[in-house]
Amino acid sequence: MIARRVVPMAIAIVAGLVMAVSYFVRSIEWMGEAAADVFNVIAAIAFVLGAGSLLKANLSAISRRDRGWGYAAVTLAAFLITLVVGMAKIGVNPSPDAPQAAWSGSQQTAGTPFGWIYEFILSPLTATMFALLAFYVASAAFRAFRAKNTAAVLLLVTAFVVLLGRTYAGVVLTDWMPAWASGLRLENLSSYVMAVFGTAGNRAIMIGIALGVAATGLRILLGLDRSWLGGGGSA
Amino acid sequence: MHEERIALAAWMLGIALATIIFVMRSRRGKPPVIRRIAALEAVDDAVGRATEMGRPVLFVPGIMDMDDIQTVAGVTMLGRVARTAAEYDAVVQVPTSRSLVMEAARDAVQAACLTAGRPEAYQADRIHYVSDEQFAYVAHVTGAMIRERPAACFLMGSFYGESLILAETGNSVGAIQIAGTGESSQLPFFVAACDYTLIGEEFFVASAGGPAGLGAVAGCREDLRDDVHRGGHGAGHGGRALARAGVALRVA
Amino acid sequence: MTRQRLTWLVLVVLFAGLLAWRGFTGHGLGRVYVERGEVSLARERAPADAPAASVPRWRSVPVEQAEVRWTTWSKVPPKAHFEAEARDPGQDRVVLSWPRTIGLWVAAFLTLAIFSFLYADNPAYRFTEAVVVGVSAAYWMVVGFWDVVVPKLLATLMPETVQAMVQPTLKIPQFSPWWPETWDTASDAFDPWLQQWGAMALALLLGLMLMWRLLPRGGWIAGWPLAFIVGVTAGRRMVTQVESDLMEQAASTMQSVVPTAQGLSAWDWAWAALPGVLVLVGVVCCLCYFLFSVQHRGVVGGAARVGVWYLMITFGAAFGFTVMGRIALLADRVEFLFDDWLWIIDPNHLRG
Amino acid sequence: MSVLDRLDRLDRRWIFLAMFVAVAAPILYIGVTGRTLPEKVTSTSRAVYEAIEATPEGSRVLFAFDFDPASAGELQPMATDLMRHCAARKLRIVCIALWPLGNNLAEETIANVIGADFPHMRDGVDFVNLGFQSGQQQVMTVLTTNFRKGFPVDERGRDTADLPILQGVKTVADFPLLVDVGAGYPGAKEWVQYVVTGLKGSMRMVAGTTGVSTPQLFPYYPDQLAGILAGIKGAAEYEMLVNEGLGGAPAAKYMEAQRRMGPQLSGHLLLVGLIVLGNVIHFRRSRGGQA
Repeated sequence: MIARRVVPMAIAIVAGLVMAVSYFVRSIEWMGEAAADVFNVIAAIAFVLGAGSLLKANLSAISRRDRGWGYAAVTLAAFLITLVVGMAKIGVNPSPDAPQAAWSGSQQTAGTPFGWIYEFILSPLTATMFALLAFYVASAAFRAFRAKNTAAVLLLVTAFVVLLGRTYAGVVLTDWMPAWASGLRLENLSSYVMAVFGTAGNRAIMIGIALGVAATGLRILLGLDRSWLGGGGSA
Repeated sequence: MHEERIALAAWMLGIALATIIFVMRSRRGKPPVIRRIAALEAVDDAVGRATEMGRPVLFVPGIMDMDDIQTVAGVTMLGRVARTAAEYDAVVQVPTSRSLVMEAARDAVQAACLTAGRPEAYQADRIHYVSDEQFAYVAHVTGAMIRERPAACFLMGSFYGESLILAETGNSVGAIQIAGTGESSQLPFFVAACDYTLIGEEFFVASAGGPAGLGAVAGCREDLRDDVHRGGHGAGHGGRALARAGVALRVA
Repeated sequence: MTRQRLTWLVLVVLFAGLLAWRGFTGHGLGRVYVERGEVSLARERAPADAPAASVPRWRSVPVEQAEVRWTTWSKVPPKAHFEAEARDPGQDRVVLSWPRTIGLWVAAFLTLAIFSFLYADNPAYRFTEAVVVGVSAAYWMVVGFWDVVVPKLLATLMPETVQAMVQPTLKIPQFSPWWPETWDTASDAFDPWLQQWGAMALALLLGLMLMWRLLPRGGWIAGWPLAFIVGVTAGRRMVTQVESDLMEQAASTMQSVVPTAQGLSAWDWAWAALPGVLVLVGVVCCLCYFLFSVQHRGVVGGAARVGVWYLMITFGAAFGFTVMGRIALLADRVEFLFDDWLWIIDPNHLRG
Repeated sequence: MSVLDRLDRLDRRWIFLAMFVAVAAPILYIGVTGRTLPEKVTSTSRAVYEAIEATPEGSRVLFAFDFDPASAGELQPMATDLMRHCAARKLRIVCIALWPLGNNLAEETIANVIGADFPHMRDGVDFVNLGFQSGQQQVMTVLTTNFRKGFPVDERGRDTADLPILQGVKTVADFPLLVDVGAGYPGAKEWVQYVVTGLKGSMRMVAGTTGVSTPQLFPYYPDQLAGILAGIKGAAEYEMLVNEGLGGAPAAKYMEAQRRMGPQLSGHLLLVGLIVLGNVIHFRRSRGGQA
């Protein structure tokens, strides 16, 4: 019980308090940097757990001959090939500044097998996934931007103005306006909306989140929130 | 000592003090009243619907690691959803984008199943790591959405560009979607494509315990924990009062 | 034949036709050319007074003096190959790269497979999904190992090994954790070394505790490193977010209310102050919406309503701004297909 | 079933197809004809241009590549134009990346701009790429106290203490200008929060960001951020200013952002049309429901 509940709690509280205080005291400011390094190393070590989960899921799908187990085999093969090629830095020339050290080259150099995987598999795939958003934005705009109430009207009118104001169409449509009304030209209007209303909304959200983060952090540091502690159920 | 940070220290002490005062008050039986948050009340309905339809619940805890406090809040929310799901006997699938989040989520779900009195409902394999790469993770989750057709999708944590891909795909399979994030750049998409959205601070308040609605789900038990949670939320409240005061001072 | 199958068939036939057309016209399509380069290095002669064990410096030398040499291939535009061939037919300096050409076609196939998901789930997409999950999970493990574990953890705890195999420029500290007699507490380098060493030892310890999950018993001990992480995150984020997002933003909101320009007429002054006032009103109203412990009635209710309006305008504007980025991303992929692969357009004049 | 009913239940794949055509058609047209649209320069983009113009010749500029290929469509033209402008202004450029894949993009940009058009600039003296460093905003915090600790070696493994370009640099405050091209976390927002805010005005920062993250940055302009390039439109505006400022006919690679504005126009118009159509359907149907 103590090892499962009390010790983790104490670790969290002490670590959190030290972190918070180190921001104010110069002599222990290094702790903030050190903690970041520690986190990154732990996260890198934790990859082993993630890989274990991935391997287990795919191996069991293959051994059970689940529907689509062939895809599990593809995942597994892709994973293992990339891992071996990258970990061993296969085909990577050493750095020209240090050719005596066999592994001094960067594994990401273009033209190496690992660089090939990055350039021709990973990079186009992630970019294309991201590009799907252009399509989803269009279907969401068609379906969701309907003037059902005041709030929805404001949402869609603003989106409308900004969409027009951010291209040459806005310039063409409202270029006829006289100089004294230039503030109403679409390109200026969209900047103005962003600078005033957007700033206000974003500031409020930021302030709210800062308070939310502070409250959440304090609950953890005061030992009030234990829900993230697993294993033994809630307090 | 950083002299220029003394003002910040004062703020932090003020917020901490406000938290402690609210906690003490609620321990003495005066919990602050918290307004209804529609998105929170929809959680049970969504999980119940999944049970009725015999389809799974999908929980996405964002794409960042445990060093982002939104992820911590998302995992806390996962605990609540998992507890409801364990009671209703619904399946919760949690693909994660980080190994550490997978570990934390497993802990949270296991704890939730224990609390719900159904430890056997916990199956570690349903919480699995996919990939640290944002869009590889998204490719997997959207594919899984199309194939397994979850009845409810919870998107709670730190989201970036992928928010709309997930929300639109969930919408296309007819899932009830409840989102929560503090990433203000992604809120417009969640607001447009999801049924309910916890906006910014609402998300943290919800993860902190929120209205009694969820306490009731937990077995109509107005236990100390919920009260304390709400007390903790008082920090937000007190902090805002302080912010107001600060604003007023500057005006003066 | 179902309608869906018919559509797939039409799409595939259309693409095959397009490829055939491009393949037999103009320069053809989808090839990558590379230019050969040589790296030849030799050790710089060390000055006589240099310590014997110092790390050697290397410099480029003509091929015949090289101690170490290898060939590099760097990508060049197709135009370079056409020009080289025109000057010297059959030259072997600027040549077609088979690995990269195959890579280009693989990338094009994967791009189309992802786009095909927009129509319906299909084997090509599932295959692509399986590939990207496997590749990227391993990719990030490799990056984590070579970019974090080696330069941070191993370089601190076993610097000699890392220096010999990976990073010859690494400086070996004069202190050893195992030999207290090497500890020179007066040295400037001692404190940073001790901090770094302690942090990495802690990281290793916590990492190993996390690994305990893989053993059949005692997995609860992995809760300790998780607790450490949650605590550190809470402590740090709490302070920095309050500083940058609460204090700074509140201050900016207040400061922008009063115009700084001098000598304005009353009308101009009011006009200049208007944006700041609108921002202030908006921030206060939105914060009212975020008040959870007060029922939204009366003044607070009204303010909260205005707050919701502000939020909706913010969201609408953010949506409008975002569209631009999403279209740019799609344009980039379409350009990849038309320019790099199909050679239909040539905006950067890479082929002539 | 009426036309409106049909449209209301429109299979979203037709919308996808329309979007594809709206983006692909102008790319083909511009690709074949080479014609681009003129832009009106907004104040935030002009501010970026002026901030770089105002930096004295020979100053060091810290150039952060905080994006990856997934956002390169929007950000790479900016990075190219910004680097060209800095190089033409004879600033000394120190590239860093806090996104692992940002390092590759930094290398590409250097080869494409400095390697091709400013061959007299020497690696390690006039420019350098310090490569990727993990640790997100913690790296930024380290840079504020000890620059060398954040980047002990450069991308080629050279000790940063030996690099001529970094002589005299103790902390990040020794750079009068910070240029960040960022796609999200960590990016411009974190640079403002953890570095620029703390330096209280001794360093100016300009940011090129994706359209999606720009709204979050507006609150920091103009106090904490000297200028913002808002998405590809900001890039196109800035590109025009740089091309005008440097004179002569720009190479095709320095017209990239402006070419990308073609699909923007048709894409935006499609969206506007979709929103209008959606609302026409909504109003007709709700009126029909009342009758």
